[in-house]
Amino acid sequence: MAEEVGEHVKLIELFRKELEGRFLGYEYDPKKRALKLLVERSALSNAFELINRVSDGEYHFTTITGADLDGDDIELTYFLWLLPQRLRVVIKASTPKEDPRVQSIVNVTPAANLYEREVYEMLGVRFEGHPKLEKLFLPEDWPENVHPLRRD
Amino acid sequence: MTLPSLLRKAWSNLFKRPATVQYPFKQRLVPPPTYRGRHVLVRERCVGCELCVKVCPAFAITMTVIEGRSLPVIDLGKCIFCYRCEDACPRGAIGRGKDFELASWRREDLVVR
Amino acid sequence: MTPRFDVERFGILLKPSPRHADVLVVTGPVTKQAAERVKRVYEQTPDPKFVMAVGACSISGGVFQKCYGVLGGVDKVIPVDVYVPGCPPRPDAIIHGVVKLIEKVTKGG
Amino acid sequence: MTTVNVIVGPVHPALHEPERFVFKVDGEVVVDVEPRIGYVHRGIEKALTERTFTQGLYLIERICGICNVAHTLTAVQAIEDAFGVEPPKRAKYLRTVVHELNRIHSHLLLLGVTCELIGFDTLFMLIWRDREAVMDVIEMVTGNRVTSAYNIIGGVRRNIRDHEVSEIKKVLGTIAERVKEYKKVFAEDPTIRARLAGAGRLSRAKALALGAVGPTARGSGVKVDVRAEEPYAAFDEVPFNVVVYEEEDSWARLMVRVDETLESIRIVEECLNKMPSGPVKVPIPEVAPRSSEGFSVIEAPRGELIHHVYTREGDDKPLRYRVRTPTYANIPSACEMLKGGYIADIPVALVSLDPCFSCTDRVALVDVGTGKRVSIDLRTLARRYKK
Repeated sequence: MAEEVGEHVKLIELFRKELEGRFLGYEYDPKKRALKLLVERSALSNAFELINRVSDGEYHFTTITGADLDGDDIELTYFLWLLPQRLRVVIKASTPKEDPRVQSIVNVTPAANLYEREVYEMLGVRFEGHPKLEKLFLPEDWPENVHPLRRD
Repeated sequence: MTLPSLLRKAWSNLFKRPATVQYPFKQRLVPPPTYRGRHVLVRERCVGCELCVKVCPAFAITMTVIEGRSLPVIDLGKCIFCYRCEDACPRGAIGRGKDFELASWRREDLVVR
Repeated sequence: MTPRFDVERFGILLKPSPRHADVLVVTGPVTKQAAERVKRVYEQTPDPKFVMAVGACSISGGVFQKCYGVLGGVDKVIPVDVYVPGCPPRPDAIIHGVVKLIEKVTKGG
Repeated sequence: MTTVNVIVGPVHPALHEPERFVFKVDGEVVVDVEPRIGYVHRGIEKALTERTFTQGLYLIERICGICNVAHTLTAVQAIEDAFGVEPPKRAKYLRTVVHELNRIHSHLLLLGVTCELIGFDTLFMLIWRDREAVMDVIEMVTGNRVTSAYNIIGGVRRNIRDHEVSEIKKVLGTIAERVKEYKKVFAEDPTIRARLAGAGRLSRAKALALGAVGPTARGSGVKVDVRAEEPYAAFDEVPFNVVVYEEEDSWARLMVRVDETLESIRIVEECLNKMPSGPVKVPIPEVAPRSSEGFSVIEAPRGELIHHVYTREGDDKPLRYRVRTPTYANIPSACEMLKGGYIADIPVALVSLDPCFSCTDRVALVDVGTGKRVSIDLRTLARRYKK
């Protein structure tokens, strides 16, 4: 168990060192072996580069959840599974509803392609640097700028 | 698979019971006792509390006035047979049934009252 | 069609196109996107034609009522001859529906 | 180089589900693939936020008819996570039993469909015959063949009885024997090997980068299985092997499923032997006891499935409900494995994913475009309802 506990501590240390002020906090659930990391939206692609580095590319990208909660922000949650560390990593970032823009991570993680498109479609978050940010699920005649999962 | 073993299989299968069920003309199928089929409503027990209406995930139950009392009516065309209503009913007025042969020519026939 | 439940016993065959078919079987809820297509397929089917709605979804929308993409039951779009409730119906219930349909056909429905 | 666009779908005999792929082909070789999904999208995630937790559970169950147990299991675990309640131990074991029974039937279904697709109808009939026995067991335990409505928040709905336990063991015993026989056929039969080996290649690196899940990843040598990595329900107490094949092709993906069926049978038997006594459900609050979020990841028959739920204190509906289904995660891999292959390999490669596009669009038991073509409808009927 000793070195397993070390893995999440190491990752937190790395995030703290590399992202400095853009790393906002963490939460660790030992029962589920899940590590939640909060980062600024401008640090997302750096965060994924770090993940890439620590796991040597051996990670499984699960999904992105976009959630329009009651506040002024849209919360994005990235789920990852690190194979060598055997660790569930949850990266959270939020973006204001007024100006929903974040960096795309497709160049680091190709698996994120469809999920970013979906979040864009459902919530209108623009992923900057995404190669093809188009509609995925909704019919072709769906009006622009209407995003079904927005609260307004 | 080798030819001899295939032939042996084919030969032995000749004497087995066919897998096809001769429903409905020669054989009736009886679902297990746990099966969720057409509901059985016991009118005497109903107190009209409408709990079943609230829990129904398919909005299939409506309260209708029958013989001067407000009683639940289940639209089988909407019902998804989850039996949530049976769980919710405090008086046991909605019971299990095994009847699954519910097909009908008319939409209006698909009700349990 | 499958080892245990076989409707080919009643002389029913699968056809690759609605133009070769007599009976249309609808098994899902009709979405707004699909409604127009369902109508078109119905028109393509030669007379006499019959429609079976199998399952709560195709009869009324079932659990999908009140979803934004769902129109409701198939009978809002095309006429239905036999309704088979259940979610999903047992295979034998579907066969029972088929038998009902055959009854209707022989009576000149 | 001139390429031709070949459009497959949304209604196509090889797909069984309404999706469209545009293949750019050069001669017989596929150069590029562009998927268009969403033909059966109807906004389940939105609808879920308008229903109470318990009502939503039945809608979640109908996201996918085949792996409905996996969906409800994930949902109840996610909601329990958000609520902060813990189900009793016996319920966890029962959930595992039904979950694995569901996996057995799902894998047998896919193996049968593949056999039919490559023209091996005898094996198709044999496998589906055995599948019926599994369906009967599921019906006996849960009350319905397909949509079992078994898992509820805080436990399971019904207890299991002793005679049911012995019946399950008896049925699974015969099925295990038969599946071993089929395994021999799948492994050695020259027609199956000739048709499947080498078709739809997906390298390990690509599988990782594109986020492949489930048997698709394990057929490419990626050892990911949520049951082993993040044990849920009773998997932390039931030992089993993670099946991995290194061949990276359609055949490997099928073999993963054959072996997993055997593993699942063992898991069910183990669970039944170890079944602890006690209650099967705990009372849960009607409304969310706290503002929180919960997520749950499980290994559905088709791969990793995740549900993510936000709750608000005092609200009986979820604030946001997110479902990411396995097939959705496998679409990029599907496109990748078709590239460079022959057009004739498309159906084989696609079916080896066990695609379930209804899941992807988050809708339920929907058939091909709702009654578009009789053939497909009856086939879907056979596939979906005759289970």
